Amino acid sequence: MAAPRIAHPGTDDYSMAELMAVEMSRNLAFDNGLTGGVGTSATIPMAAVRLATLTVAPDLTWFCGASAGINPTFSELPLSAHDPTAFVGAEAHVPMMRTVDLGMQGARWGFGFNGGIQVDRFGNCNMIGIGPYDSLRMRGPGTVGVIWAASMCHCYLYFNHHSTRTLVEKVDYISSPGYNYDGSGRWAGLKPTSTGPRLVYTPLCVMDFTEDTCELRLRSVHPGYTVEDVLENSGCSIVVPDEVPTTAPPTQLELMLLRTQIDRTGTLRDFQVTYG
Amino acid sequence: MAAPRIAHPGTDDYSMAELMAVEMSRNLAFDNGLTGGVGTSATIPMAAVRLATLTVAPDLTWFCGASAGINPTFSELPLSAHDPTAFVGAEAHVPMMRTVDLGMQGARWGFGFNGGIQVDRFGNCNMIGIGPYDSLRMRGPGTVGVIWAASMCHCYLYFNHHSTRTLVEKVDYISSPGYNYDGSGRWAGLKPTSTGPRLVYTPLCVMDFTEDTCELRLRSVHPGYTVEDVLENSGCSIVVPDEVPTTAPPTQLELMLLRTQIDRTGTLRDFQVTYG
Amino acid sequence: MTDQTFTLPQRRSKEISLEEAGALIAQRKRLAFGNEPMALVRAALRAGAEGLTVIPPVTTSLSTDLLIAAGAVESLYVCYIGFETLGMAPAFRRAAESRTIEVVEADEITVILGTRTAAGGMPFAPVANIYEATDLPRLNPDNLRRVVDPFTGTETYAIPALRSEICLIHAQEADIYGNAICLGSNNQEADKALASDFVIVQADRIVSTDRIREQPYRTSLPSNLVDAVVHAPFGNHPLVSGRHYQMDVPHVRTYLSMVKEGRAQEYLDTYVYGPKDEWAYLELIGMHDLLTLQRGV
Amino acid sequence: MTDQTFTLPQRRSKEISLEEAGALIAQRKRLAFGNEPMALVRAALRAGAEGLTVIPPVTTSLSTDLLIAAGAVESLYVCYIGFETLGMAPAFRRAAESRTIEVVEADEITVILGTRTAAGGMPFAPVANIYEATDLPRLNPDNLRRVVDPFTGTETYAIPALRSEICLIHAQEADIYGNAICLGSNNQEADKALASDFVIVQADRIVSTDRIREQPYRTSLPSNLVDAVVHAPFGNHPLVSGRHYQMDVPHVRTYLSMVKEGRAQEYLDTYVYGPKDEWAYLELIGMHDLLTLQRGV
Repeated sequence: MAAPRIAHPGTDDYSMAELMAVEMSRNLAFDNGLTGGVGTSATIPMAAVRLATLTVAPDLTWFCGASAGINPTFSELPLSAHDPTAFVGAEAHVPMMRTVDLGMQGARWGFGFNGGIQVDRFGNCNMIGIGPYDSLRMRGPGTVGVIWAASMCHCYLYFNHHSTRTLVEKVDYISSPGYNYDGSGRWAGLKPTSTGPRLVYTPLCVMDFTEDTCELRLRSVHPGYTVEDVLENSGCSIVVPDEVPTTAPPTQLELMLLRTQIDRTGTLRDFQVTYG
Repeated sequence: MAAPRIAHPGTDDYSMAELMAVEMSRNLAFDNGLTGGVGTSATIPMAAVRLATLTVAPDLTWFCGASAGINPTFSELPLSAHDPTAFVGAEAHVPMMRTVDLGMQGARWGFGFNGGIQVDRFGNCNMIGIGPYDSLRMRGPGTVGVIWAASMCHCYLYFNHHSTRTLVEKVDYISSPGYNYDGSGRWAGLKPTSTGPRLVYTPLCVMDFTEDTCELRLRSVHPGYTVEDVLENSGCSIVVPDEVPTTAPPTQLELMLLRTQIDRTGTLRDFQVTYG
Repeated sequence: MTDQTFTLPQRRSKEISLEEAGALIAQRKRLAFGNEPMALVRAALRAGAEGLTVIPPVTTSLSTDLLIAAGAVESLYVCYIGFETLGMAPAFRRAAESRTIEVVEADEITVILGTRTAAGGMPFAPVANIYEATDLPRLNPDNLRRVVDPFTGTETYAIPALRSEICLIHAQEADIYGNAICLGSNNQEADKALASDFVIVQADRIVSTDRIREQPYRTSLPSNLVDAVVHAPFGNHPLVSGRHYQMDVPHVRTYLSMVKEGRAQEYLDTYVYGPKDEWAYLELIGMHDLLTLQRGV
Repeated sequence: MTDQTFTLPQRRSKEISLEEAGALIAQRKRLAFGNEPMALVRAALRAGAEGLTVIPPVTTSLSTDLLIAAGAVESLYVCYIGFETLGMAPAFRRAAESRTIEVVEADEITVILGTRTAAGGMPFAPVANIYEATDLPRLNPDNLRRVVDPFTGTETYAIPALRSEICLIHAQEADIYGNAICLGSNNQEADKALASDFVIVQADRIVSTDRIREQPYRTSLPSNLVDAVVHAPFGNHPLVSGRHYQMDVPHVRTYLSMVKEGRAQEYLDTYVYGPKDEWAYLELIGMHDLLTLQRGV
């Protein structure tokens, strides 16, 4: 098994983590007016949501993980939403119980960023482990809040690593539900307001899901990489449209806002995302 | 029906409300180390609990009604625990939900001060109304937190008015449970840690309950009044021991603490309690 | 988004007029109070609210009693309604005794835990060992049922989730996006808001979001729990507003006397329907009395 | 009480030594963490704690992993255990894969709502429409059962109340009576405390009650929820303590490497069992490193 390689956008004007944050922020235009949140290992989503509130989604409300701030306005992006400095400049403190309230109510929680140790081509994620349950080859960190994918209106999936082990045909365990393996769409029995994953972000590309069968589909490939790079590093089939655009690089305004208001200490410039 | 008369301790050195507060405070020595609370119309109990923390019960923790303070240290006693100024100098803010938590857990809530529109000789209280339920002669204000008498370790009952209409043989409705009418003691089915009312304070006297059958018993009569005054103004039988002492007047220290640290504006000096 | 102008989009204000708020309330039937927001109550009455089911906070006084005095209440969750040492709630007492309103015989558990249960999206809450020996299960059979704990097999009581169609809350300070600070409260507001379909906050003062950010731990309602904000200076008169002004005790005593004397309509005509809006109400009370109430808070 | 001397009785201090705290923990088996109180974890290990069932906060890292590394954990509620971008929890991973600990496959609902349910004295909590399509009901049959809503007849899931015998919490400031301020947290502490038989708070600083009274809204744990207080300066090292000090990232990386390399015992001997007490631990880390961690918080 080769060591993971660092994803690089083919230019030093911005890092791949910055590109991912900027691209995530753009797609949050869809969520303007909604309430959302980020959880563990959310360095890039934290920056993305904060950027979106400045650009395309001024009416978006978000809670910043375990630091418990609503709409924080930190200028020094921490690595973790668990870091108390992520609370800086918040409008309110949200007790953990309130997050559970929103999750249980479902419709009040618009979106969240979820990850996992595996994702499959129907958007199901696994945080539990790999292998038979009584003899796991790899024990995952646990289901934590990704369960809310069953309840919130929709979710975004993101991975700091893109590989054949991360993107799989079928996850070993479902911690957060995506779509039914039979191609019929959203799993039955969940809240009707909860429509499943919208987009998947990795260090190589952005994916969405086909309208009919809800299978992974390539949406754009990041600068520096090709459709073949994506397919080669994926362990599942991905629908590839005739035209696959390159993910648009950050505009000057996006980069200016990101670097002067959100991430002055360059956390994302130094943040390594990988593939392979 | 004669108009209620103002209870007066036969001296102008202290008011009857001050005497009640001081006597209540002494008996809170029993509650040192416990957590307690006061609710609506609790002018006198508020002063009493605060005085007890200075004198006989330094380890008592209390929450001060709707103002939501724990161990407030106001020096200007408000009329109501609902008044935000009752929060002054608190150690913590206690959300209403926490009160319910303590009530539900039972054993964590040591004592409370309860009242009602009626109390009977077995310590049951009524906040609901008088008369048949489909044609109440008098509609009461509602059960509110007196329900916790079913759950907290024990409670104190207090009344700002002592009359044949307030002290009755049997309440029309039970909002807070005292003891069984058959003389067998505490009602069945409640939390085993919840032992029922300990003492009853009125503008004329202090009462407790007999050890065997848990019936109202005269414990002391306030200065200015006699055993006959109490019985004449009560609508229920009360056990009268051979010796009924006079409620001890406030000591100099008690009055000094009350007037200089708790009630500098003389709320209790002007507070009228009545009988008849 | 234009790179050249550096103009970022503005966040949408949720501020509406008190009259708009009144109209929104009048369109709904199941009303919850987070505390006792008097300006919204008056606005609702001016807008013709009627046939309401009211879920008050654990203790309520004039906000609920005034709605009853105006004949706008059909059904009421009664936990405590009264004026403590100032006396009973006269309109409530009369309406309940004459059975012109329906009463749900509630208590702190019904209201607080029922609201919490709705706020948390749960269908009901199991409750153990509280109601035995009281008359509440008999008087309140629709709200106290039995359920078996699937883990122990023990039977307990259950209370239902208590949702509302609209929730009204008084705040001392709010920004135009809905972040609100309620001072002198015991935090019933957030659960009440979460348990409601539509939330209106009236605020004594509208403040900047920068000021909200100075004390994020004091924000009682984050903006995402609030649908509309109304600027209502002295909006809780004649009741208390923590740290802002005292209860206007003489005014409240006047109300109590008038209703007891059968002059509720006169009070309503003078103080609710007479003034063309809330500014006229405040003129009626007068600057001298209002500013004097700010003493000693 | 003597009228002459004006001497009032003193309130009882709840302060105990870290060693006493360790002994109290070692006497119990069912342990909950309100956050990640490292000094108490080290004290518990020095006192020989073992056979523990651990209920961590929603996200946990070193506090739980170190207990596992030391072989003190028998059973663990797993919601999230890991070091986020620094890596997986190595002792947990090894123990879980080799099945030397029992895992309860939990999630935020199991832990937060289960704790809230216990805190509120309720036997269980009904939960609707969440677990379908996930593997959690299958992997966690003891904690997810079915119950019928007595008001609607609808079947929902139920989760049990999650109580503990002892609960450990890190605070930045506490007074000797137990009033405690937890900075940089999301308020899991109070429910965890209410759901426990015995609560120990370790505090970076012991402050006066007058200082607690300056900001009563910031008191995370009022004194009546706390049974014992331990003065533990830098007590959360090498983890973060909000507004007080940063995570000691190099130290944490050292821990992760050593455990991954099979040198867990060496880490434990050096940093837990080696130092005779917590002062010796702090000496080992050194004043330079500790005070430098106070930058930029």
